[in-house]
Amino acid sequence: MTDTELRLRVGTFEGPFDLLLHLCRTNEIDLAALPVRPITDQYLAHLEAMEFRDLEMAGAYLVMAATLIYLKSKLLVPPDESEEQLDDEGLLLKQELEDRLREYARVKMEGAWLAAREAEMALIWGRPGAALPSVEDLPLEDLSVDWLARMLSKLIEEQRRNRPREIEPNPPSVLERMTEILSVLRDTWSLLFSSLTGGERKRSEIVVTLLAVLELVRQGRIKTQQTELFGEIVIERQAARADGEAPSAQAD
Amino acid sequence: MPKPIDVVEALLFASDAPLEAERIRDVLDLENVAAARALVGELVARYEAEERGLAIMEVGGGWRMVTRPELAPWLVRLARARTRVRLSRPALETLAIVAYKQPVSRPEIDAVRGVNSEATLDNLLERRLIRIAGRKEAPGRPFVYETTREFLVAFGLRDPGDLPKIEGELVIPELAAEAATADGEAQAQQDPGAGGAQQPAGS
Amino acid sequence: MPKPIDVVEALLFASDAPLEAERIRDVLDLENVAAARALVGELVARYEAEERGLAIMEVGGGWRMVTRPELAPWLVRLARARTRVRLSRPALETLAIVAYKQPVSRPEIDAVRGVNSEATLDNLLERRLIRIAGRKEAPGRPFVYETTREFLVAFGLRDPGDLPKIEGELVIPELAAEAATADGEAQAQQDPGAGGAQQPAGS
Repeated sequence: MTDTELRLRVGTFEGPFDLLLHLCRTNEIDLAALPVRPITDQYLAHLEAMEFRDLEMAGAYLVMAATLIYLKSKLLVPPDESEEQLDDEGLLLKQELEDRLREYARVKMEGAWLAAREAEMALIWGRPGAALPSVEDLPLEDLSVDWLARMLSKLIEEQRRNRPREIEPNPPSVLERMTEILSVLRDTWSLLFSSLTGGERKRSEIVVTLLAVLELVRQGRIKTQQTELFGEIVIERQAARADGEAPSAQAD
Repeated sequence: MPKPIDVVEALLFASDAPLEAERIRDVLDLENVAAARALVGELVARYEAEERGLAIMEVGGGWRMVTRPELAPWLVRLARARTRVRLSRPALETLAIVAYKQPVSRPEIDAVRGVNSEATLDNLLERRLIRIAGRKEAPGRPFVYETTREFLVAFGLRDPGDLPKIEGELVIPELAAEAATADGEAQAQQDPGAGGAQQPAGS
Repeated sequence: MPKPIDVVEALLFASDAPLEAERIRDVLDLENVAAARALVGELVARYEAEERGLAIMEVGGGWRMVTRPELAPWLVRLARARTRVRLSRPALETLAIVAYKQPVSRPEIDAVRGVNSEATLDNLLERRLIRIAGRKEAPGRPFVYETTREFLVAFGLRDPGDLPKIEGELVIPELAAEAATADGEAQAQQDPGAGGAQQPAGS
């Protein structure tokens, strides 16, 4: 066991699933029958020994740790060393964890296949660029500069009719983002935090969105909760009744 | 009058992207695509029989003329040949998710990997192995990604359907070896992966 | 073990510049340059005897693999098939802005069109009708785009100055903070997409 531990600490992992998968492999655990208690203990032990590339990566591992601990807390008493019993919710969580773990295992295999393929392809060379006749001798097909000219005229004409358009400042302010979230929530009961930032590539956008969500929670206009396993935040419209109960983010 | 098969050879040589049967038919004024396929087939057979320096490979919906893999050592020595940077493991995993689940959004990819995939996706986009396929009709309308033709070419695939099915309980090969002392069940399960990785380069 | 002549064939194929005898000697570890010349000579003779689609040509102090001159008409047809592009309306609109206003940045193009032009620009970049010309010294340092030589060829222009003269001037709106003070009416322009979106979808 100490030997295994030592080997574990040297390894590098691509994320919490990768680590979990490694623990399962080295202990020959069936992914369809995850023993919660030992796997949680090992995961945590390993986490202590790890160094993280950055905060975000550390966060991903911690979310998994939280999930495992939560799952462990769901084990029914009295605890029998050999048998683990979970309540219904715990079973569902465990099921999802196992599913995701299996899916990740498959992705890892697919990645390995691609790597092997990449290595094979590295052995062959194609032509460095096209050897087709220089395109300038080619007769035109169905492109015409007149189209370009017409397009431009149309744009100029539009500009004459309309006043210059106001350009949306970039990135949006917290206030704008708040309005946006509320307007989305008018049509739907709940939405995922990740989906609010999913299309955005800029970190500043995510920060603005997070601030907007926090402010809306503070104002009691929305509530957030973590129903999903790995830290997904669900945002919900706050019921119209204005009671004193403070909306809270329940993330364990 | 040049023979059609020689014309096809020249077309394959001159083209920098895989050449489709459709295009060969157009250029050669052939009756149908089947005739184009037949011509290419004849050329492929000729190249295989002669076994010289070059080969023709079906990839990305068409055919490409390439050097034979056995000649790689000399081509590496040709100083002008570019060196290729291999993809990192996170990049390969992310690419696998896109390839198998396309079109797929970043939140979905993040969920499978358990970590943020933004930087990795940017890298794959930059290499043109994936591209934005549109937006998902979900709150926030996130971008969805799909693989490109360059992806097919880079990995020597005819089309995305060429990706092997990887199913069931998997045992990572190197760890399977480690665990070999155990019971026979783990042994039996290492096959799907190993089989996938050992597929021939795609004739 | 591959034959040296086949290695030379692969080297010529993969090289992007004429390959000198000297280099062939190095790569193949030949005794001297004469041996390299002899090898290439053998390959040239083989190609000439077979008279297929390709040929080896001595040029610029080295050798190149080329297509046979007689096959030029088919290569022209292939090239023409490749450049024949049917551009969508948004693509033409965007291309017109780049052509007449180059170098121009995406925020500027977006401002003129009133819609996001990212996908359209990607499309034009992919078709090599435009390229990134650098970055603009403005907040965010956005890329600026210009048309390419391929653009000129595709549209039959000698240079960008050849574009038809248009009455009036397309105004690139001032971006970001400076513009905000302009006039109070800006608020009323709530529907920036209208101009772009109302064009008929057809043709």
